[in-house]
Amino acid sequence: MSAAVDMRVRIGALELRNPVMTASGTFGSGREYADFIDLSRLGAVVTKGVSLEPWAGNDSPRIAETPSGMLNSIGLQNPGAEAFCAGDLAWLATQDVPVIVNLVGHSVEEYRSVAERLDTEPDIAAFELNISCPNVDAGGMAFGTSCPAAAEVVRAVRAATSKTLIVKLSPNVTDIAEIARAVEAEGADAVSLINTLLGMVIDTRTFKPALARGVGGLSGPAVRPVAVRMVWQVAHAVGVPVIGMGGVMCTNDAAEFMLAGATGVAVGTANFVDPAATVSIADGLERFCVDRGLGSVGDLVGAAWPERSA
Amino acid sequence: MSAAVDMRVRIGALELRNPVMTASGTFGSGREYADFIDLSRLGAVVTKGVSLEPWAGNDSPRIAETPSGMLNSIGLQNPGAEAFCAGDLAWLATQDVPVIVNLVGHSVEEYRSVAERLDTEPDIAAFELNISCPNVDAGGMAFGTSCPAAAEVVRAVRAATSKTLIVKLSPNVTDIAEIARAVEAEGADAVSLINTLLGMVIDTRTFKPALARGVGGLSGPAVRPVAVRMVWQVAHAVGVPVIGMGGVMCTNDAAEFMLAGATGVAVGTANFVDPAATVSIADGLERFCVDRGLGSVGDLVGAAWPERSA
Amino acid sequence: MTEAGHHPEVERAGLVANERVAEGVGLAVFDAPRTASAIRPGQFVHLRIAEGAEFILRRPFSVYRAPAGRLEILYQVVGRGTRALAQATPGAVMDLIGPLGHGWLVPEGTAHALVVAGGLGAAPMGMLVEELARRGVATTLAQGAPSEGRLLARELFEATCRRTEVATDDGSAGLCGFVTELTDGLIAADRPDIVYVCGPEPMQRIVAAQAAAAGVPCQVSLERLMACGVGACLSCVVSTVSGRKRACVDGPVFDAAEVVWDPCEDPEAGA
Amino acid sequence: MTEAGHHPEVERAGLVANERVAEGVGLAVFDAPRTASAIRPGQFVHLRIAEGAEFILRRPFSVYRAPAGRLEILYQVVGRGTRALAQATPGAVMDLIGPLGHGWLVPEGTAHALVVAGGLGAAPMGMLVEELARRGVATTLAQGAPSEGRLLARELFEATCRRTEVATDDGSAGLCGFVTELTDGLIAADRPDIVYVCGPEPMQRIVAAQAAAAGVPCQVSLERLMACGVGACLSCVVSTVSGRKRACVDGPVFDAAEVVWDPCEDPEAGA
Ligand SMILES: Cc1cc2nc3c(=O)[nH]c(=O)nc-3n(C[C@H](O)[C@H](O)[C@H](O)COP(=O)(O)OP(=O)(O)OC[C@H]3O[C@@H](n4cnc5c(N)ncnc54)[C@H](O)[C@@H]3O)c2cc1C
Ligand SMILES: Cc1cc2nc3c(=O)[nH]c(=O)nc-3n(C[C@H](O)[C@H](O)[C@H](O)COP(=O)(O)OP(=O)(O)OC[C@H]3O[C@@H](n4cnc5c(N)ncnc54)[C@H](O)[C@@H]3O)c2cc1C
Ligand SMILES: Cc1cc2nc3c(=O)[nH]c(=O)nc-3n(C[C@H](O)[C@H](O)[C@H](O)COP(=O)(O)O)c2cc1C
Ligand SMILES: Cc1cc2nc3c(=O)[nH]c(=O)nc-3n(C[C@H](O)[C@H](O)[C@H](O)COP(=O)(O)O)c2cc1C
Ligand code: FES
Ligand code: FES
Repeated sequence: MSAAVDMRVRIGALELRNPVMTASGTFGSGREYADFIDLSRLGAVVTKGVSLEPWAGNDSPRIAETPSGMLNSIGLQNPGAEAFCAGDLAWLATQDVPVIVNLVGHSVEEYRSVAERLDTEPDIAAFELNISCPNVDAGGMAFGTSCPAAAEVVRAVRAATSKTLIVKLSPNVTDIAEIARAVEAEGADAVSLINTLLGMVIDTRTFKPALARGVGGLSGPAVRPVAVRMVWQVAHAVGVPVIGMGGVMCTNDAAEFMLAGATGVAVGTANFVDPAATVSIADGLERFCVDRGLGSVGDLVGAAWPERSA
Repeated sequence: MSAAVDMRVRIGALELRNPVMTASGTFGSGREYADFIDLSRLGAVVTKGVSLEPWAGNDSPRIAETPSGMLNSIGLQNPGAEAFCAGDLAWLATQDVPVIVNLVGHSVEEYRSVAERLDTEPDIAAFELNISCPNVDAGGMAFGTSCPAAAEVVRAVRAATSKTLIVKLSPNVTDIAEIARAVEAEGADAVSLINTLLGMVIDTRTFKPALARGVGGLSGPAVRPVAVRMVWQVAHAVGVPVIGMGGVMCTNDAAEFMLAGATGVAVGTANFVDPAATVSIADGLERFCVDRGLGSVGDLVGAAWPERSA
Repeated sequence: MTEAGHHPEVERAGLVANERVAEGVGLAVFDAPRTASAIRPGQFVHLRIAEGAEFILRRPFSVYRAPAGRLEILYQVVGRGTRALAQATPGAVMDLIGPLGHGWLVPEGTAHALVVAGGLGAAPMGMLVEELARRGVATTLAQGAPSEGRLLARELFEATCRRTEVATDDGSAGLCGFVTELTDGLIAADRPDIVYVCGPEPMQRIVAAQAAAAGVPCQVSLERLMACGVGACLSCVVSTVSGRKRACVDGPVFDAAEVVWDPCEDPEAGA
Repeated sequence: MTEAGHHPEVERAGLVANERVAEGVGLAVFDAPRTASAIRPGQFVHLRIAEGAEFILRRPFSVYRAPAGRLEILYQVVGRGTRALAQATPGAVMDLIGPLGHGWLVPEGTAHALVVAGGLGAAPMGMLVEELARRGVATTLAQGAPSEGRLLARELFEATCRRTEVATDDGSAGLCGFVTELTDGLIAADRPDIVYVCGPEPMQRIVAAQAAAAGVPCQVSLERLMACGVGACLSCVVSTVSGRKRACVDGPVFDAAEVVWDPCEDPEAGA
């Protein structure tokens, strides 16, 4: 492959080797996938959600397969910030890849505290503030579906850290651009989207919801058209970089998000299908640019906007 | 098949032979499908959107295939109320099936006028007020995404007709239950959902959106988990019957919506795959009940709710 | 020739042969007696290439020939569906809806026709040239393709047409250039009673303009993305002087004089 | 026996045989030398039955036997994926991730083992009974199924186990009743050093309680819905006395004494 393509992209203060990241919650700490890929080939590893205290998550069953997608209701199970630092983070620090930690809380105070606790960790390159998890009763999506609530939690976390702050948005809203503008105004350095769409499957044999929790989050190729549309809208609405995700399975899908206006892309459900999906996509994007004579992967960003091609 | 199952369901003043209807815009006036099925086997035919004056719809391309779904941006092309009455409605009147007319407008006044104009037509059994079309710039979804706007248009149309009034809701909202309650409060006799999810596909060869209009509405099995979740939420929130749709392809899918709380189901995209889908599903639902020893298809409605099975 | 008025039905069609006939082009032969006996030149079938969530939409294909209860489809591999079709092996069963659409019309008294096919535009011309031959119409064929190997249906055209002229982009056969460089002269020299055109839309538009300038009636077969194929969904509209019409039932064959080619000239565009 | 510590990899596996062995049960044999040489009893593979959007998730299957570079999978047809697997013909290539999970442990000094298999619970017992036989462990097998024809792997069990007892729901072979009616007596009479159980979860729970009452160590193999199969997604958790663990990497085999069977007794339930 030609070395002529500049694959680097910038998200806040962070320069990534390439635009391809892992989607939070689908890649563990990366350790689980190190048997399959070289993590240093990734733009960044985004960890699963980390809370101040340990969270047990939801009851099983936690997943269901759907047409071209899946539902999950993991519920942000994680061992808490201390155990995360001692375990996953310590291991990640030995790898040559930027670490972005996904932050979760039940209240503004919990979000602030976990950011404050982790702010001192030098091995963390950036935070992704998750105000969009549909799988918890308190916190999570509740903060991502109203402008004042989103603004409040971003303000609190912004005050607690000087690291690059990405805010992860929920698609379960009437106007995602409005939420994006609200978090940008509070100092978010980037936004990422989409988190999962709230969905449900009912088992027609048992007459019960397939997930123990009833509802769960829909991900995978089924949601891609919704995600691409939202990335397009948000990228038009804000000045900060957008990280696009939702059903990226292959190189073309990643390119589609970048053409819509995303500076980076994250790969989630695809990891379950192909553990090497992230690296294949990073390689594929480079070839995609070579084939089209583009000198930089950044040339793709927003290239489908009529005002750009005109 | 045993005649023992009572397949009738009630939507406002309307008693349907069975719960299976056609989804607006996917079945023409029914005439196009009369080569394939006996329309009198359906619960009802729901027509495409009808406006007071003729609408030309959007430019081509108007559709795109997506993983387990499709996007459309037809844009409510229709010949207007007068031509509709002289053409499609006159033909439908000769068929033994209730006719539900989907109403569209660019403004409250246009909605009111078309309802008023068609209210005098004896061959129309009910109206489905479409405040959720994502494919028009003025009107359409704009009315379905805010409670005050939804309430206003329902109030105006309610005053213009005494026919059964179904209001079709948009899934592109933060809280669909809130909109459902607002339209119920204004006198809607039933609600139907979901209309399509706003989506976009970008062609990575041309670097342009696949649809001439850019965005379009996502339908088909991909959206079913979102639709089932919303039907569940709305059926818990209102007292009026709910008509569920979004990705119903087979009997099990229809049953899933009824278990979630829908009294009727509509079949859209599936007609394109199998022109006889509606009738197969109606037959299948009867067998589904027989196999489970249910005396009435109504026994399925909301049967997955924990409070019902407890 | 008028439309036969046969109602479309869903037919389970067994694939009996499927062979590559040119680079990226296959000929699939289906056993589908009901559709084969009813279909008229220029009509099409809506094929369900695979079941399951992979392909929500059917794919429309013209019928190239329909001999003895069989349907021959000449197809170009362009995407997922046609790739799957190319991989299907005899014995596979697919369902199709047909016959669909409004095909070529041969007005009473037609003595001389010009048939113009660009690339895969040869596909809907098979049944047409057979019909013209049967009716004793003297037919001239003008065909274009990127190269000699991509000129489809040569045998049939040579057997049925009085005269055939070809143009290739690379000059490997006939004129080195576009087929539209042949048609102008043929219309002027032969003065056909009618011109039939299928191929890329810009090419159809040019030939239509040539015919119009010469005052010769012209029919074109237009492709649109289609969901239902039966007139119900309005996916497939073509702008015409009398409003937007459905390619699946009002077409795919249109009178060229009716078509509004330029989207900017469509009075309803951007509405 | 300890885990071999082999890293899982993605392997392209060719299907070499696929036969029905009982009503609704098939035996698929894959050529997968890398995984076959590394896999240990009780481990599993995560199989991609078909490509494309139809199957977003892989399907986990225990390996029944792994002779000579091949993987034998005993599977029951229960849904879309296993239906597609049953229809696959030799020559098909599927990719699988393996070896995965934490399998059966045979403690040093084990002289006598009781293996309990209910229905498809026979699948992960194939490699186990072979390993026990190789190590000279005297093995008793207790097996249950709905009827005689559904008792799987009889030949292997009879060839490798010192004693085999069966129970069928319809009495067509052995005891008419549940296998749990056999195991209580077998644990009491034989005093095995260890009990291995796989089958429906309620059955595993009863046998585990019987073993616990008799003070005999017991291992169970639990099924959970799995997305990643490699420990990353937390889809597959099992409640244990030391918190929620992942069936795909901490299991599927667990020490029965660790498992919190009753969701109501899970201190973390409903959290
Ligand atoms: C009336 C009619 C007759 C046709 N006859 C023939 C024929 O005889 N031989 C032949 O090779 N092709 C023919 N086509 C074009 C053929 O339908 C498409 O090439 C085919 O659908 C592409 O499918 P795909 O899955 O390989 O492509 P993809 O691009 O993967 O398909 C995605 C979607 O776009 C649609 N699509 C893509 N290209 C076209 C196109 N050019 N026209 C219509 N829909 C398209 C597909 O149907 C599908 O819904 C005809 C089209 C029409 C409308
Ligand atoms: C570690 C492990 C080992 C297994 N070994 C075997 C074996 O050797 N033989 C065998 O027949 N079965 C085994 N199973 C169960 C097997 O994975 C399921 O029967 C199979 O996935 C069903 O797929 P389907 O598409 O036919 O069913 P569907 O119900 O259509 O599948 C829908 C989804 O549910 C999942 N699913 C359904 N049933 C189960 C289940 N019981 N366990 C886990 N996931 C399930 C599927 O993987 C898929 O994601 C094992 C399961 C696990 C976790
Ligand atoms: C099993 C699973 C667990 C997830 N956990 C998290 C999480 O902890 N934090 C978060 O922000 N998003 C989480 N997500 C959402 C993904 O990061 C991503 O936004 C979404 O799945 C869409 O991308 P995809 O379609 O590529 O999977 C999870 C998704 C899945 C499927
Ligand atoms: C081609 C097409 C046209 C549609 N036109 C209309 C319309 O005119 N009025 C309306 O209320 N909904 C319209 N819809 C939405 C459907 O009625 C239905 O709400 C949606 O497609 C979800 O159902 P499905 O997944 O079964 O198709 C249209 C959908 C499609 C696919
Ligand atoms: S394809 Fe549906 S109207 Fe033509
Ligand atoms: S299946 Fe993903 S953690 Fe076990």
